[in-house]
Amino acid sequence: MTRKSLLEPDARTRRRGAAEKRFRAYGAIAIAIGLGFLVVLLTTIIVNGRGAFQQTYLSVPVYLDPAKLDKTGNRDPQEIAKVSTFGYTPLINEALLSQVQSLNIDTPLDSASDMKALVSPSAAALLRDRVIANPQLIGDTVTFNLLAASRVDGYLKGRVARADVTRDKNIDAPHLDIVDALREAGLAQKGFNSAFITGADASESRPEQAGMGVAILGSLAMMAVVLILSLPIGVAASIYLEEFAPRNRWTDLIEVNISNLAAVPSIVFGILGLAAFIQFAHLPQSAPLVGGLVLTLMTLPTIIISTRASLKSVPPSIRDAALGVGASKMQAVFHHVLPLAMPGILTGTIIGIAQALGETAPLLLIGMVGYIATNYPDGIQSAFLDPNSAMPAQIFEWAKRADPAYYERAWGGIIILLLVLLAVNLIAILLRRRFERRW
Amino acid sequence: MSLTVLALILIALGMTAYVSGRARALASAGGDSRALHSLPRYYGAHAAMLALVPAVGILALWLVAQPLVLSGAVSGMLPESNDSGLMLSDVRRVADGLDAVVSKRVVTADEARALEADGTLRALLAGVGAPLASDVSAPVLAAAQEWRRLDARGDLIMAAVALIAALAGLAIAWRRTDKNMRARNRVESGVRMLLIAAASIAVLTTIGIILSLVFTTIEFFRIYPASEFFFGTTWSPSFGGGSELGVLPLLWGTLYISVIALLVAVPIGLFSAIYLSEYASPRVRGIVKPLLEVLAGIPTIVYGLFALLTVGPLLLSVFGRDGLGWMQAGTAVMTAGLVMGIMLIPFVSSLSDDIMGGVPQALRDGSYGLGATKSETIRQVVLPAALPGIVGAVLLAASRAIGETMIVVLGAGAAAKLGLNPFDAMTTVTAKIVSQLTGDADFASPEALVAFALGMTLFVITLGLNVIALWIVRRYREQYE
Amino acid sequence: MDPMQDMRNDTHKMSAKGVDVWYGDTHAIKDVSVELEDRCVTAFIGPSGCGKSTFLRCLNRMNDTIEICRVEGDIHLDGQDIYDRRVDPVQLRARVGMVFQKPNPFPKSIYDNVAYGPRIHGMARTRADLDSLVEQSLRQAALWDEVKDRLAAPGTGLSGGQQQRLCIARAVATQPEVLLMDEPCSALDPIATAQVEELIANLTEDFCVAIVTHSMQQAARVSQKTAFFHLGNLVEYGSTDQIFTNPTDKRTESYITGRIG
Amino acid sequence: MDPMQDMRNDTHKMSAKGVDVWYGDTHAIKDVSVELEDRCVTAFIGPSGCGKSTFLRCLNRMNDTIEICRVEGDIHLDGQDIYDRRVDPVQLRARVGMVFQKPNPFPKSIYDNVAYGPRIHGMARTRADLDSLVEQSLRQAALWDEVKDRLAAPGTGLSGGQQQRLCIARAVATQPEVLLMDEPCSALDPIATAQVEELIANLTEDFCVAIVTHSMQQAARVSQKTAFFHLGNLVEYGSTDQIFTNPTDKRTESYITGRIG
Amino acid sequence: RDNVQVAGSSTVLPYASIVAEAFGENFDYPTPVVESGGSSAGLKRFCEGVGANTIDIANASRAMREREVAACAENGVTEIIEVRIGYDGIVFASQLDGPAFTAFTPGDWYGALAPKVMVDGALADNTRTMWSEVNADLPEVEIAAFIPGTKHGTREVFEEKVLLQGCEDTGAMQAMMDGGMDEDAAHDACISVRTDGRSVDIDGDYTETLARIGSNPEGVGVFGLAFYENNTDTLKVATMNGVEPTTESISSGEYPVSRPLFFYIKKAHIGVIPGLKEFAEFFVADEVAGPDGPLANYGLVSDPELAETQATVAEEKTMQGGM
Ligand SMILES: Nc1ncnc2c1ncn2[C@@H]1O[C@H](COP(=O)(O)OP(=O)(O)OP(=O)(O)O)[C@@H](O)[C@H]1O
Ligand SMILES: Nc1ncnc2c1ncn2[C@@H]1O[C@H](COP(=O)(O)OP(=O)(O)OP(=O)(O)O)[C@@H](O)[C@H]1O
Ligand SMILES: [Mg+2]
Ligand SMILES: [Mg+2]
Ligand SMILES: O=P([O-])([O-])[O-]
Repeated sequence: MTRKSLLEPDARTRRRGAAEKRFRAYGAIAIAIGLGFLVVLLTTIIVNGRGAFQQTYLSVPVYLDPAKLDKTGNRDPQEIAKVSTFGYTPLINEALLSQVQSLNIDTPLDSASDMKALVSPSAAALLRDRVIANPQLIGDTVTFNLLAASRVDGYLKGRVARADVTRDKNIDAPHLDIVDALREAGLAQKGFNSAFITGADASESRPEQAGMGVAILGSLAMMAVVLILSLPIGVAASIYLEEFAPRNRWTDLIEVNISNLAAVPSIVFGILGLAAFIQFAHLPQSAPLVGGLVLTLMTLPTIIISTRASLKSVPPSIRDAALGVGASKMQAVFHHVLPLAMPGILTGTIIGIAQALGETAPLLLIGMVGYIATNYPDGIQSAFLDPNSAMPAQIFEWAKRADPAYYERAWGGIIILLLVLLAVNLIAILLRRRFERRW
Repeated sequence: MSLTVLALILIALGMTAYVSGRARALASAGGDSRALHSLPRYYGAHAAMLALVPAVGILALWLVAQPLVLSGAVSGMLPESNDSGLMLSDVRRVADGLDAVVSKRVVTADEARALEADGTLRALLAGVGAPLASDVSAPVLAAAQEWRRLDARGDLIMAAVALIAALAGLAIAWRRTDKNMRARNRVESGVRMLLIAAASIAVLTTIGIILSLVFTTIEFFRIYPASEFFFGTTWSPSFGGGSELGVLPLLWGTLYISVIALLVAVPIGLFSAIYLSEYASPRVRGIVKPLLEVLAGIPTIVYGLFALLTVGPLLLSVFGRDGLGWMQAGTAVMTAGLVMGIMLIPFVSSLSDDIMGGVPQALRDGSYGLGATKSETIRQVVLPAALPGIVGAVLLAASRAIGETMIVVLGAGAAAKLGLNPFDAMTTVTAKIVSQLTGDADFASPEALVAFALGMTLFVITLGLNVIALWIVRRYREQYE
Repeated sequence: MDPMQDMRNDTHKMSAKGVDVWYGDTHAIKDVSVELEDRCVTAFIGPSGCGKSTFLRCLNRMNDTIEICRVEGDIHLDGQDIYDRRVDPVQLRARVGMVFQKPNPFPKSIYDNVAYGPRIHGMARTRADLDSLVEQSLRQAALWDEVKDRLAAPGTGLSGGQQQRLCIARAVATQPEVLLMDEPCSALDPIATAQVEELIANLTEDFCVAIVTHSMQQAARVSQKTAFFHLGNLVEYGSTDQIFTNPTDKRTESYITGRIG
Repeated sequence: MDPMQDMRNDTHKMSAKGVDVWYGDTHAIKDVSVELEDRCVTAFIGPSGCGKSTFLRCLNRMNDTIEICRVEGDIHLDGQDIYDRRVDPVQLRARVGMVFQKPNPFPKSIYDNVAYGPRIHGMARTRADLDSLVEQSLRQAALWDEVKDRLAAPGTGLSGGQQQRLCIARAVATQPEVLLMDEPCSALDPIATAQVEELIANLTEDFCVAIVTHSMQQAARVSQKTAFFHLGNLVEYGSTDQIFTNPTDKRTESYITGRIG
Repeated sequence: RDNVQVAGSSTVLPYASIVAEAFGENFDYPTPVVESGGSSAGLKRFCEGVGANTIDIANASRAMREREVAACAENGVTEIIEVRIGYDGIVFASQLDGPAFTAFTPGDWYGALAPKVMVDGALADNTRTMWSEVNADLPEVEIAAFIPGTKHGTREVFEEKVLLQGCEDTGAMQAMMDGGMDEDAAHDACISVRTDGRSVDIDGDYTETLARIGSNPEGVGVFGLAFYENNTDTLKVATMNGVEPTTESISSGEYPVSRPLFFYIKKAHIGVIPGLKEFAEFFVADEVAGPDGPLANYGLVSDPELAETQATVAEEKTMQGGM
């Protein structure tokens, strides 16, 4: 026979080698496509949302006029509290006007009420809170770091162009001149917007004040419920179905049910949650506990299906080995099969959590969408039972709001959501890596 | 005794049972754990199980049953009327309000019992945050007082019964425990019951879904003809009435979009899984896999916006009027399908990767040893061995595709259409469930109720598909084995 | 009924009567009756595929795990029917240990492989107890010297013969009354084989051992009784001496004289 | 360079020079040099865990699949370095076939198990060709009679020895030039063993066979050359006659005389 | 429960949230919770009954329907206070760089979107593709209208005040009735839109419409006044009957397309849920809902009859049919 050279692959081997390369390339291309989309998505998110992490502040010395804030003059906190935020707004406007005048900025704006376009409506509340906390400040001139209005903030971030403001009834070109001058004077400064991460939701008219903090807590509370319930229940159900269940009608029914539940639209889980948890069990509206329960039901099929798939793939010789030394079936499963199936279980958990963390539709029905995440919970119980929103609901809400500044916040919120998702899943990802092994 | 205290006592009893059961078993074996039938901890668990399970079960049943029994008991005290259900809930509200009044120490318990049905009662209850729709009538108050009396007595009996059950369980465990008792078997059958219970939650959920949909669905069919709903080919709700609510275009849209999504997700996901599990180094895999999983974690609204702002215009520039001319607008079946497919990639890739990782190396070696290339090994040995799991992953992805909403709303448009062109706008059942449920139609109108009928229809259809899928898988498996 | 009463006064540790086994429609074991005596080694020999493993797996109900497998007939351990509904197969398997034909170590460390049985049966009270039990079992299986420095390494990273001995050590560690060994020495070199045979001889002082082997020499060396299977039938069963020197059945004779191994 | 020039005119089919193998930090093979001659059976013997399988797996680069395994030294097939970067291990393995120590049938039908290799190498042009190739291979592995009625049944449902023969049939079906067999008869009864040995003898007419065995008798019967391994070292290599009758190394002698198997 | 709970219309949500926020800042009560989800869904929950586990206020971008009042009563919600907070202007706008629509009339919209229109005095299939074919004063661009989907209350307003009006103005309604249709059928025909893709339903929010306009220079979309005023940097508003939509022109009734916004209070909860009445009064107070208040500032067209509304709230006057 002729001796073939190893170094010179024959035609068939070459063809097979090419097929092999192609096959491998398909894999690489598939991953590249996936990662490519991820990059595009993440870039979009980051480019759009970056701005939310910066915020402009104006530093303004405000004269806290006793004539307006404490008409009786006896610094009685009860009396002072009667002055509403509407009483503080003029003080701020006056202060801004005098600052503009003292800086000799050339501007056609000469009335105090023209200045309200510069600062956030939240400024008045800030002043009022400070004054009520320290009544003796009245009569002094105190320098406050006030949130700039969203248009001003947008101007400094490049989101609002000069050409645009001509038709904007909220702000005019002269305002921008003032902002330029203030910036030159160092009185308008951009800084890291930590309030965006820690703050509460704000109303439509104050995008500059809005933050995700409360919604993050709401989401975390829900995820706690989901993890505590859906992981054990899901794994337990899978173990029963895969390892113990006799093959009969009842288990068939369960099996079909589970795959069917995976196809039930999330909004239907919302309908169920509303009926079962709120109307029947009388749990409170808008509570993260209820949200968590609904999301648990929604993630269960995902976890069960993936867990069953990986239980199935554990070779039977492992079970034999355990049974052979006198382990019970239960012990064989919990000691040997389950650890080997762990990667798949964790993957199911990771995907399930990801899905649950990003889901909005069912929250719509149990009242977690809207203007809700405004009060920090005061304690564990309140974190689960008091009305709260969730991150995706908050993002969904912001994305709808009219002011384009909210659009930026919505994207910024997505960045936070993804970071939280990564943090929540990090343990699972690391654990999975530990459990992955070939045999 | 409040429920919390009762629960704490029960937990304490459970722990006592564990410790004593374990100790008694060891004592019966003369301190030598090897002489026991099972490990000592099983005896402890067995005792705790006996002490807690019946008690907790009684507690749970009692908590559900008591209000029903009480309703029956007091309903006789109420005047005959056609809205007795409403009255009964009034009774409960008054009773709860009185409880609140007492617990907030506005009045003493004795005073509360002596209250009269006059105008002050409503204000009194309002003071503790218990709103009433109207003033309290005498029969309602009487019934409420009776309710409170029975309720208090019921609570007391419940606590007593639960505690007795726990103690009895403890005693039985104590008596039974000795070194020959099959503690492990007993505990394991307990655990098995737990597993069954967990599996049954799926059925309960299904029942819950059906219950929460079925009544409104029936209501819908009462005001809208079922034949038009199931066989109508037009979907055009309108506020003024005269809506046409044919489900066919929606079902078609659901199917079409899901199929396109799967055509994207399954090949990409499967090839990614193959690459990750068979070609990639552990380091690459450790990074890429979680990265791909981020795709499943991006909120669907982002995908929706992505479809609307990026993919739609992109497709339009190729297939639109300036290109091939097949596409009218950016929103289309194709747009939504593509984007949904991207979202589903990790559903296929991650799970399949885990499952292929579970295929024993010896099988791969066997194939390599015959001179197979890696790709041949994967296609002919690894994939078939992993097939059951991969099918599960694909079914999961398909299920998600059917249930997805946001991407469809933003990517596929809101128009319900029956057509073949994948570049036309269409919409799905789920999208319409959301829009009709949160829409502005008044809530007893067919336009709002149709959401429930849609939910029910989709539920039944997917159930049918799953039954068929199970049947096919079974047949296939039988042939294979 | 007092189980003690049920025990007959013979030395049969296990007895099988009229056992039939089907895999689906395949009739793998046909009406086999055998007694395993206590303190005695019984060898099962016969051509490949004749049903030796299947029969062995009946003796500790490992066949329960194969869905398509159906067992009929009576099998008794100490006079008690092991297929009785009241019998816990788990407890049975703790008493009737098994070494499988294909080595199947757990994907865990070598130590944990051996310690698994003792742990779930609560056989060691202290960590030191367990350590010494593991060491003793590994020594009995003639593996200790090779692995003593890497007890924490995975059991799946051992050579074929090492894995086989690991599985023997694992089975021995639970100290079963009956030990079923399915070709325990197939992957072992002569020295290791001798050590395992010594182990078997030692075990017989207290226990009952059944061993499947293809080596006539081994059967002759270690066993007191031999059963010859052919195509699912038990062709001949008797003392090893008699079977090897004076077989009554022609098939036995031709199988033994065709000896090569 | 003409590859033909590169080939030396000796009869060495394969040659290994100074081969070292590490599993992580474990030095499993230490500076081993061996030549496998064409049309000749070489037996590898040695105690369990000494590195026989490891060395065998070097010869067709199966060790490539073990991540922690590192191979050094030169191994040549027909004078060509098989660890050359230009060598496609796939082509190599088609020419150097392997039967593994643990039977590992694919979870496919018996037929597909055997047809797998011929299919990927395009060895049969028609279905009938393939059928006859499968039959012939199964016959060579002495399995045909037992499975001819259930070729469509899964290979994993066979008995241990049947699985082993199935794996032999699978390897033979691809008609490799060199066949590496890692204890091919460990689970086989004497008759089947004889048939496999006959197969080996037949194969030697054209091919080169390397076989790992624990049975000295088998080594003596089937092989012309024998290599004795000990603790990763090649202690002695020479003609089987010489090794068995007149070993030069004391370790060899003690291993062989301690013979039992 | 110690906070006020509000749910309902997403159109009212911005205003309710502005008020809730200011309320939380100025009062010692916790900030009310305002959920969105749609007028209908909000009213449904509102009508589930009285009690701490039901909401106190429902927002609606339309008046409560009789069927809903009845359903409420069935569940014991009998005393409902209706509060009208102002008007929502509905505007038409196109891309800032796009064509200017300065001559819209309801008739033009009908002529562009209806499946059958009047051509030379007779009904004919609508084959128009350009706005200029509808009305020579309109720019010569393709018809691409993004109108609210059938889930939105705005759609109803659009149908009634634009399409139906246009139908009547152009004489199409008369022609249909002459052609043998009864009034109901003609009404339905008047408010239907063509299905060839020239008119696109938007089930999402105004942000989606904005995105559609953003990627289609010739598109015209329907927006709320408040939304438009916040996005003047990208949108160009169209006039209707020659009137540009502003808070002034809408409140004077000059600009024809607008709708009232409401919220509904459960009287049974007043005095029980702390801060409920204070919140309602604060909502309609002059400094909040008045023409210079933050709501108007944001885009609400304030109600010229605000004083009456304030009185309604102060006196807790329930709707007709209430006790
Ligand atoms: N995958 C692996 N990882 C780590 N060590 C290994 C691996 N495979 C084998 N070894 C070690 O390498 C040494 C040689 O193993 P090898 O499998 O070559 O032995 P062998 O001679 O075939 O033994 P046997 O006759 O028992 O099969 C042994 O000490 C073994 O524990
Ligand atoms: N899981 C199974 N499913 C179907 N048939 C099986 C199964 N296991 C074994 N068999 C068949 O049952 C018969 C007896 O098999 P068994 O494993 O008992 O043989 P054995 O005597 O142990 O052979 P060997 O010496 O080769 O291990 C064989 O024909 C085999 O093919
Ligand atoms: Mg066998
Ligand atoms: Mg080996
Ligand atoms: O949310 P709406 O009811 O105002 O459309």
